[in-house]
Order: sequence, then C-alpha cells, then structure tokens
Amino acid sequence: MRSTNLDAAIATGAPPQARSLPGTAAAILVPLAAFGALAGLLQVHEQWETGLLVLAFLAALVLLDRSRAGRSLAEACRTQSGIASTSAVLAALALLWTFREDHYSLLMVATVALYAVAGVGLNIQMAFGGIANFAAAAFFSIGAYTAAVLAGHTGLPHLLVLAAGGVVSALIGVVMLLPVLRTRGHYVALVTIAFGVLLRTLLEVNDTFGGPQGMKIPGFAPFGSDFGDVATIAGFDVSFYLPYALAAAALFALAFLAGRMLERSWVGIAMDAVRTDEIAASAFGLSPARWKATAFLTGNVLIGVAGALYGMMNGFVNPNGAGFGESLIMLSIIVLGGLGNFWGAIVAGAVIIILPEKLQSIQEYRLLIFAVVVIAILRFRPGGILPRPLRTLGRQQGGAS
Amino acid sequence: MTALLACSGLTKRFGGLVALDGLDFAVAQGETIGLVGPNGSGKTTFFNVLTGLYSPTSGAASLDAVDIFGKSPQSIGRAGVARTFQRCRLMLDQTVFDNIALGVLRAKPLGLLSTLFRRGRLRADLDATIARAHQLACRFNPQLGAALFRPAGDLTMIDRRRVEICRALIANPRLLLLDEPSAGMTPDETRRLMDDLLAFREEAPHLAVVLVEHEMDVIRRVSDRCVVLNFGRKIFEGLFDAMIEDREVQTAYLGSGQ
Amino acid sequence: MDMGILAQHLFNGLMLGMVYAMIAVGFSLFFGVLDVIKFSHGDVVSVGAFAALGGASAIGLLVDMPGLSLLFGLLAAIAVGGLAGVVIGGTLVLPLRNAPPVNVLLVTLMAGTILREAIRLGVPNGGNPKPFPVLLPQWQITAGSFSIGFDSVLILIAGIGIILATHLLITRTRIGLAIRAVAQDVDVARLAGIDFRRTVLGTFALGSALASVAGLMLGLYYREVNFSMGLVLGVIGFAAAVVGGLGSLLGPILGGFLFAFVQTLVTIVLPTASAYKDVVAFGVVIALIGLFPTGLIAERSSERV
Amino acid sequence: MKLKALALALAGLAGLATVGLQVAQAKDTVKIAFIGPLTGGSAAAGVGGRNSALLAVQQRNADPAAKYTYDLVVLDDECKPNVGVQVATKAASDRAITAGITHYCSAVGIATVDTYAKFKLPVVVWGAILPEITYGNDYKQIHRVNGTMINEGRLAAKFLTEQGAKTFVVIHDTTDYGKGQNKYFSEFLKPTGGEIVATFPVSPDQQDFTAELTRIKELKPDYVFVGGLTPLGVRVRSQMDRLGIDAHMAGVSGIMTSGFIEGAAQSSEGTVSFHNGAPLSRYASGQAFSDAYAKAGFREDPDAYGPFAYSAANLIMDAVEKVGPDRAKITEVLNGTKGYKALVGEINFDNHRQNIVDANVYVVQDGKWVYWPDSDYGTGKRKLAGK
Repeated sequence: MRSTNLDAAIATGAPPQARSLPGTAAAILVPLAAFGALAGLLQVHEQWETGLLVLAFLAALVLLDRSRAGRSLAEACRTQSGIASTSAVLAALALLWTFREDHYSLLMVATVALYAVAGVGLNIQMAFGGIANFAAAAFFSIGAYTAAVLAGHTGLPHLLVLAAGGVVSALIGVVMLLPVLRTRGHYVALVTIAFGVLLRTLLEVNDTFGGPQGMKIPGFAPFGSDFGDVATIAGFDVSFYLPYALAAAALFALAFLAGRMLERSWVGIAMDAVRTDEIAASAFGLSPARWKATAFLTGNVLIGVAGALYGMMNGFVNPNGAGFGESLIMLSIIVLGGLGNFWGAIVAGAVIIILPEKLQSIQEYRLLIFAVVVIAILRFRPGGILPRPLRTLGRQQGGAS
Repeated sequence: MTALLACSGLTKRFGGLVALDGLDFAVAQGETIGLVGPNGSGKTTFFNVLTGLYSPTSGAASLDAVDIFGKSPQSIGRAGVARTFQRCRLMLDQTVFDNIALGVLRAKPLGLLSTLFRRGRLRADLDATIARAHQLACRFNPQLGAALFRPAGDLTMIDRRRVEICRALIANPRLLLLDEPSAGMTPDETRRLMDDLLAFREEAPHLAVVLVEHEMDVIRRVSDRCVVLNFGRKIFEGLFDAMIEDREVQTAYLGSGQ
Repeated sequence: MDMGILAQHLFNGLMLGMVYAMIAVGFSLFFGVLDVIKFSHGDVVSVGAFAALGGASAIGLLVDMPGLSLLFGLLAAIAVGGLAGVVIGGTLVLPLRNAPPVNVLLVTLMAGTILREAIRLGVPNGGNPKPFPVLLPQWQITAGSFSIGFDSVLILIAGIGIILATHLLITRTRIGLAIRAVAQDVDVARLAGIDFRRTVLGTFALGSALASVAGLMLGLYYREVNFSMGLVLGVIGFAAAVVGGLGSLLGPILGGFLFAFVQTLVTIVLPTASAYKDVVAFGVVIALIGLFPTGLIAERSSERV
Repeated sequence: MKLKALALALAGLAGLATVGLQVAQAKDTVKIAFIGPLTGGSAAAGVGGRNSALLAVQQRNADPAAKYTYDLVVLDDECKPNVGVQVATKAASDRAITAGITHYCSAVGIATVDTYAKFKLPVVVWGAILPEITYGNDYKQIHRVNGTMINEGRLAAKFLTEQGAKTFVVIHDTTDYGKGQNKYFSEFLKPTGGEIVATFPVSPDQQDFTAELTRIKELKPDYVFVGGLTPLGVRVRSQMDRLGIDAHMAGVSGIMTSGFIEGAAQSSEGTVSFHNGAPLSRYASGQAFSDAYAKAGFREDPDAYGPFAYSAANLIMDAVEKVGPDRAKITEVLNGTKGYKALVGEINFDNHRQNIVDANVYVVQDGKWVYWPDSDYGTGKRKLAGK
C-alpha cells in the first residue's frame, strides 16, 4: 500500500521516470555535443571561427532554455544522469586522446579541470553552505605552496602531497572560522577578501616562501616517474601534459562524485536548510555553525588539493596567483556556470579560461569584451549557464537502487 | 492527569523590555490550547523560548518531567517539541520533501564519512523517509503528496502551511506549537486547514497542541482551553466562552487598539 | 618625535581617512536601499577623477582661470559620476535585485572592469598616470617642521563639509527621508507613496557622485590620476563600510578613518615593515569583524521569527 | 531586433577575418611570437613594445630584399606568471612559430624560461630585467637584449656617491622588480660609503605615500631612491613635492618613461634615472626609428623598452634570413651574436646569452629625459634644485 503511494508520488510529482529511447539518446548525445564544442574551441585558430562558436554556444543555450525540444533534452540528461555522466566521461577521454600530442590544448584542458575541482569546493562553500568565499585563489595557492614545500623538500609520496595540500588549506581556513561563523553575507565576503589580500601581501613581502618569485615545484610523480618526462603511452607519442590532464580529469571525477553524494543526502538538505533559513534550521535542531564550518572546510580541502596538482603541473607557484583578481576568476566560474551545478564549473571554466586565450588577436580589448560577455550572461540568465537542478533522492535518482 | 508541558515563572527580558513576565503554563497530553493576546503580548516570544531559539532569563520548564529550560533547540526537539512559524519559513527553492525532511534531520546520520561510504544504508533510510513524508502529505492533501519533489515555491499558501505542519509532525512530536497558521490565508483556506488539523487530531489523540491565533473562530473551533497573554503576563486561563466575556481580556484588546 | 612631524602624520591620516570615508559612505547607502554591494564603486572614483581632469583641462585650454576650471571639473565629476551610478544601478543592479547577491557583486565588478578599461583605452596613453592641473592656490603653511599646502587644508575642509552635507541631506530633507524609508522597509515606503525606482536611482546618483568628487579631490591632492586608482580604493572603501556597519551613515565614516589610522600608525611605528601595513590593516579588519559581526555601528537587524 | 544585432555581430566578425587574411602570399611566411602585457597595470609598456616589434616586422615586410614574409603573433601574458606559462606553451608548442620576443614583467619572464627550454623555442627577452632570467639557468634558448638591474644598481651607487650624496632612503615595490633593484643598489652602495637610513618596501599599487614620506622628511636624506615602475615613481615624486621634501629623487629604468614626465609634470624636473640603454637620439638610427614610429600611426608611445623590442625583432628576423625558419639553427645563430648592429647599439651576448650593456644616467630637464653628460646639470650649467 505504502509503496504504491510512494511510486505514485514519484511518478506524478517528479519528472517522467520511464526511460524512453529518445531520452536515452539525448542523455548520450548532449554531453557528446558539449565536449565536441570544447574540442572545436580548442581547435579553432581564426577569430571568426571563435566568434561563430561563441554564437552557436549562445544559441544552444537559448534553445535549451526556451524551446520545448531543448527543455526535454535537458530534462532527459537530468533524469538519466547515470547515462549522461558515462557519456561525458567517455567523451572527455576521447577528447584527451584526440589532443594527445597538443601540449597547449592539454594544458588548457587540465587547467579547466583543476579550476573545476576548485569550483566543486567553492560550490560546496557557496551554493550549499552559503559562505561567500572571495579568497579561493588564496587557498588554491596554499595548496600549491604546500606542494612546493613537501614535494620539493621532503620525500613524501606525491599522492600524500596532494592530500596535504587540501589539509593545510583547510587548517589555515580554520583561522578564519570564527569571524566567518559569527557573521553573514557581505560581512563574510569582506572577511575572505581581507584574508586574500593579507595572504598575498604576506607571501610577497616576506621571503620565507620565496618572496615575490615564489617557489619551484617538482613535477607530479605519483608512481615514481615524473609526469613531465612522459613522452609515450602505449606506443603513442603523447604530450607530457596528457598524464596531467588525465589526473586532473580523474580528480574532477572524484570531486564531482563526492560533491554529488553529499548533495543527495541528509547532509545536502542540512546545508541547504542552514543556508536558506538559519532560524528555521536551528529551530529544528541543526547547528548553523557546524554546517557552515563543514561546508567551508570541505570546500577548502578540494580547493587545496586542486591547487597542489596545479602547482606541480606548472612547476612553480608565486604570490600573484593568490590575489583578489584570481579569486574573482574562480568565483566567476562557479557563478557563471550556475551556483550548485558541478558541470557548470567545467562549461564556465572553458568560457573563462579558454575563450580569452582564443580572443588573443583582439589583444588589449580582450578584458573589455570579456567583461561584457560575463555581464550579458548574468543579466539574462541569473541562474548561470547551467542552473542548479532540484535535488533528487533515494529511488528518485533513477537507475538502479 | 499530569501536565505534559509545565512552565513556571518563565521570564524573558530583552534589555529593559520584559517580553515574558513570570508565565505559568501547562498543557496536558492530547489537549489543544488556544493562545491569544494582542500583538507584542509575548506569544511568539513564548514559542521561541520554549523551542530554545531564545534563552530564557529565569523560570522553569519541563516536558514530561524532562527539563527543557534553557536547553538547546536540538535537545528540546529531541524531547518532543515541534513548531511552525508565523511568517512561513520554507525553503522555497528546495523540494517539498527537503522541507519536510528538515523536521527529522537531527535524528539522521549526518557524518561526512558515513554519507560518502554507507550509501546503501542512506538510500534505504531516504526511501523510508520519503514514504513517511508522502503519507503525511497525502493525509492533508493527496495532491501535495504527489508534489513531493516539486519546489515548495510552486505551492499555494495553504499547501505551504500544510508543508510546515508536516515538517513539524514528521518527527512524531508530543507537543506541537502552531504560530498563527491563518496568517496570510483567506478565511476559506483557514477553515480547510483547520478541518485537516481536526482530522489529524482524531488520529493522534495524544498529541498536545498550542495554537497562537488572532481569528477567534479558529480558536473557538479548535481549542479545548484558552490562555490570554498581555505584556508578557497571563491575564486569563479558561474556556473560550468565559474568555470572550472576561473584562480584562476585553480591555487588553480594546486598549491596544485592535 | 617632534610635534611638527606628528602633526604632519595626523594631517595625512585625516586626509586619507576622509577619502576612504567618502567612498565607504556610497557602499553603505547602496546597501541601505537595496541590500546590495556595488563593486564598481571604486572605479567610479577613477571615472570622476578623469571626468574632472577632462572638464578642467577643457576650460584650461580656453581661459586661464583656475577657479573656473575647478568649477567645471567639479561639475563634470558630479555629472559623469552620477550618470555612471544611475546607469549601472538602473541597467545592472535593479534588474538583478532578486538574483543571488553574489551575482550583483560579480556583475558590478565586471562593470567596474569596463569603466577601468574604457579609461585606459579611451584616454590617449591612458595606461600611464596623468598629471592633474594645479587649480588651488599654492601657499604653503609652515610651522617648524610642519608644512602643508593651503590647498590640502582646503581639500580636507571641503571633504568634511561634503560628508556633513550628505549627512544633512539624508537626515533633514525629503529625499533623505525617502531614502531612509526605502532602507527601512521597501513595502511600507511604497505604500507611503514613495517612488521606489526613483529613490534607488537617486541614491545611486548620490553615492556615485560622492565617489566621483572623491576622485577629483584625490587628483587635486596628489596632482596625479591613473586608470587603476579606484581598484584598491574600492576594496578599502568596502572594508571601511563593512567594518563600520553597512546601512548606517556614521559607521562607514568611522571605518574609513579607522582604516587610515591603522595604515598610518604602522608606517610610523614600524617604518621598515611598512609593506606589512596592508597585512596589519586587513588583519585588524578580520579581527574587528570577529568582535563586531555586524560592524561597529550595528545594523538594525533583529530578525522577526 | 535581436536578429538584427546578431547579423551585425556576424558582419563584424567577418570583417575582422578578412583583415586578417589580407597578407601577401608571394613569399613563405615565418611566424614570430611577441609576448608582453597588453592588459592591466603594465599595459602601457607592453603595448609600446608590441608596436615597436610590429614596426620592425612591417618594415621588413616592406623590404623587397627580405626572403620571407613575417607574421607577428601577439600574445598577452597579462603580467601574470600562470597566464604567461599558458601563452608561452601556446607559442612554444606551435611548430609554426620559429622564435619569440618575450616578456616585460620579470615575474613572468622567470616563470616561463623552463617552458621555452623544454620546447626548444629560441626567445629574446625585450624588457624583463631580473638577472636570474639569463644568469639563473643555462638554457641555450634564452637571450636578452636589454640589460639587467645589476648594471643599473652598480651605476646608480657609483654615480650618486660621486655626486656627493651620503644618505639615502629607498622606496621599492615588493615585486621581483623592486626587491631586486633594492638588493643590487644597496649591495653596490656599501663599498662606496653611502648610507641607507631607511628602506620602505611598498605595494606596487599603493596610492598614498604621505606616511612614508613624512618619515623621510624627518630623516632628511640626500636622495630618495625609487625602485619601481612609472606609477610608483610618479606618485612618490608628486607627493614629495606636496610635502615639501627637498631631497633629490633617483629612479631606475622603470620610471624612465614619457609617462613619468607627463604624470609628475613640473615636479619631475631634476629627477635622475639609470637605464641600460642610451637615449634614442644617441643611437645612430634613433631618429629614423622615431620618425617611422610616428609615421606608422600608433596611438601609444614606444615606452622605454620599445627600442629593445624593435631590436629583438630585427635580431631574430636577421637570423631567420640567414638560416631559415629552423629553431635549432636560429638558436645557434642567436647564441653566437657578437657585434650585431641594432637600434640600441651593438649587441654582444655573453656566455649566458645576456647582452653586455652599459647603464647610463639620465635626468629630467625641461620636460625631457636628457642623457646626463649632455644635460645642463651634467655640464654644470644648472644645479639640481633642493639641498
């Protein structure tokens, strides 16, 4: 009796659950198309090609949102997220393999993936915990500095170095917990801005960690051999950035999975409750401080880990990367991508990191155009490129239960 | 019959302002009390103190002999007190289920590691809770049950109130505090909500309810007994008919310009 | 330390604090009426400085009357700054009122970038600092080792006068009443017949004109303006407003002077570590927020349950 | 309405594309990268460098004797090291690019050397003056036509003490640039007996220096030595005037720009600076460069390092003319550069591929940077104002 009621609820209250063939096809094709577009963006050289691609992208956005077919495509991806994710993973691998010899494209893809990992962390802080973190780049750099110290001066295995990057970033975040927990909204924003400026200035003025020049970081060598020395994989010539891009993609997959699991659980509901209405949440026995702290520190761990790998990939870290401007770039990525949507971080990461590089021939007008694009997207699509979907839970998750 | 909730000398001061002034208050199991009084007479403050949102200045309060005076909202909730709010406090962007689930969240395993690594248990727990929420919602309105995974912001005012009540009821409380459920609703909606409530009372005869209301019709229909507050003091306790005859109650209302 | 030098430090600190306060007041006003942070505010300072530079130089080309140049510079700063405020407020901030607050922050940051880049690209050789014409009398007031320009004194007095005038405008006039009413409760203000949109845009014009005039005063004082001068000032102004208490008028003024005081103090006490002055100043900001979570002059925000 | 906007945007893009395509097709095209800061705070220097390099390329393309057509691929490093590594990777991993004219910002220059070495792209640094870029490694691919701050610091210490200055205050920014300038100046000052009475490290975007300068007023040094770029120099100079400080000011090549004179206006008179190049007017072809630059119609000044970018571009193109567009061969030719006649004088690379240049002293006289020996101050006709 009860279970039929439940099924009825799910069937009527939720998006159609039945797996239709067209729906499955859509769930497979949409990620393929998205990664295809990314491949196109990486491949283009001419300005007009980039322009066309941007227009096509904007058109696709409008269609997905405004047309019936577009909405059902989006819906299909949402309800069959398992299939869509699998398709995305395969498409990503195919993309990386296609570009296996192209150093620059792989570097850009790996950068986007690592910024997206940080984006997952930042999403946990902001979209779930409601903590406006304007110092993401500072924590990202803390991860990289940790890697510089530990990988450069100790024999710690590199996988542990990555983890340490996250832990140290979270520990330094603890320093800010008191003011962050005691206050809200814009006041939190200021605390993080102040922290970012403070850390950056400190790193630059003080020479303990290399001063303005920063530190060199050895390449990532998780299993003994340095990624930077990789020249062939399975007999194919590859760029040394391929293993980095793969590692970055794997890290994103892990972060994505963890973030998704947290979201689709009691923890996710608790964080949403605390963020939306602290008073109601505490009336029902949730401790706002606990959940804000959890969101903040979990987010910092992910940001720090991403920063550590980024540092090892680039081979150096310096105070420039910790600045307010860099933090804003990370923030732009998640807001533009859609607060709370992890895929959005990848899409917006591509827009914010790769697009300006493709606009190089506009040279000094680049920043201006870029600012206009960001304003246009946020003005007409306040939820970002991919707005956060409603939570699905339990049997609702579709797929095997 | 022993009282389920027993408060004595409950006092809450905000600086110089005395919002609750030595309030004695008792509710028995299965009893519904209508709590009335002009604006600012301390009704909501009383709820806030009872549920631990405000810490009381002095006095005593216990629920079924368990001391709840000045305890945290968590332990008071665990003891069996649940409430709704005067201004609807729902997460409008989240699903109806998310909102109802907030009522039982404190009893769920909330550790990060268990969330990440014990997915099977979590999923079973989620399914069971969904079933329970669905059952509750259907009792008030079958369509609400069907809308369990729609955003709460899509609901009508009366359904939002129903969700709030489901959220309070899902933890199986022993004492339910309703803060002006009629606020923002039409008289017809209010009547329907009260029908639901009375029907629910039939099924849960042990549940005690304290209802803050301005609508005297609602009070008359639902409550067994009435308590009137003014300036944080109890000025009347008794049956509804006696209350509307009471001179002090009348002056309190007229005097405050209602 | 001899008294003259001490007086000099005091004067520097006051000057700096006055500029910070003028910018911080804008942040606080916008937050009051709309609960938003408009981050392009710092760049409005640069816009004002360049508008004043343009206005003053244009007159300077026609006639050699510093007073008239100054007047036109001032008018240009007020007009352009106010206009920038209204345009940003009307096209970007108001339509996004119901979006997440961080969207407004980001959009206005980008608007600030546009202003900044527009100056850099629009003004010939805009990437370089520009001299600001000398428009005030050049008398020097000297007393022992204390020596300041008469013009500096004028600027300081003008700044304090403008802050006072703003205070009077907010507390004593009908416009001020409307602004305060909207800040208190939008719905009630609407019921009372206040035009919400006009009041908000008026506030944006007022706050932005203040920042713009601050830009003019910076130009007069330092005799140099540059396209990125507003960037750091924006962050400091925001910090001052938040530490002082968003939404109030006294708070940001207090915050501005406090920030200037800490910066100056660090330079005096630890001259060799003067690079740490931002570290210390922002450290103090974090500590103060920890101690006074809603600012020194607390927001009136007893939320009803 | 929306459609119309779309059509306009498309038309605009198409227009851009055709402009890009209008390149003569007769000769083989050789691509050379130019990397510098085109946006942000250092954009003035970057754009000046870009214009100068572009001028060299245009002149070469107009020359019928040239064997190749040259295409300057311009990339913006935003003066950010991580962006610098990205664009360096882009240029270096693009096989079509044969060489690079790279970097103004020292922080970016030092961050990218490994990338160029890894991909074996020969580059000539045109503006970054951190010594480590050439001296901190042994990469055959990294060359530099401009001098380092070592030259400037040595000359500054020697010259200023010879002028009779005994006490100094240093204000430097906290980037590599300012910290390096401070390091070399104070190092070379020690043996001369000059004394640094205070050092103020400041943030490069700091606006107000009245607190520091009031301290300086108290200390009464002979010279204020500024280790920073133009904006810092302008602010310190104007504010020194404002506070009535009568010490002289000396700067480094970072302030030796027309922007400094324009920005500090009358206050700039008598400011001394050290620069590892000579004034355009002293170069054999300086006047020709100025004329050609003006004729090309660039909106911005070439800035202090424009002539170096111009010379680097020519150095590379001459190497290409000699051995063709082959990275390894070009590297070899560049490595062996001795006695190469360039706009900025003779280029000789030492064993670290660092051009050996002498720094020169300049002074602002009547709104111009004047070579010290030629100036009224140098010849004794005028004395520096102040004490």
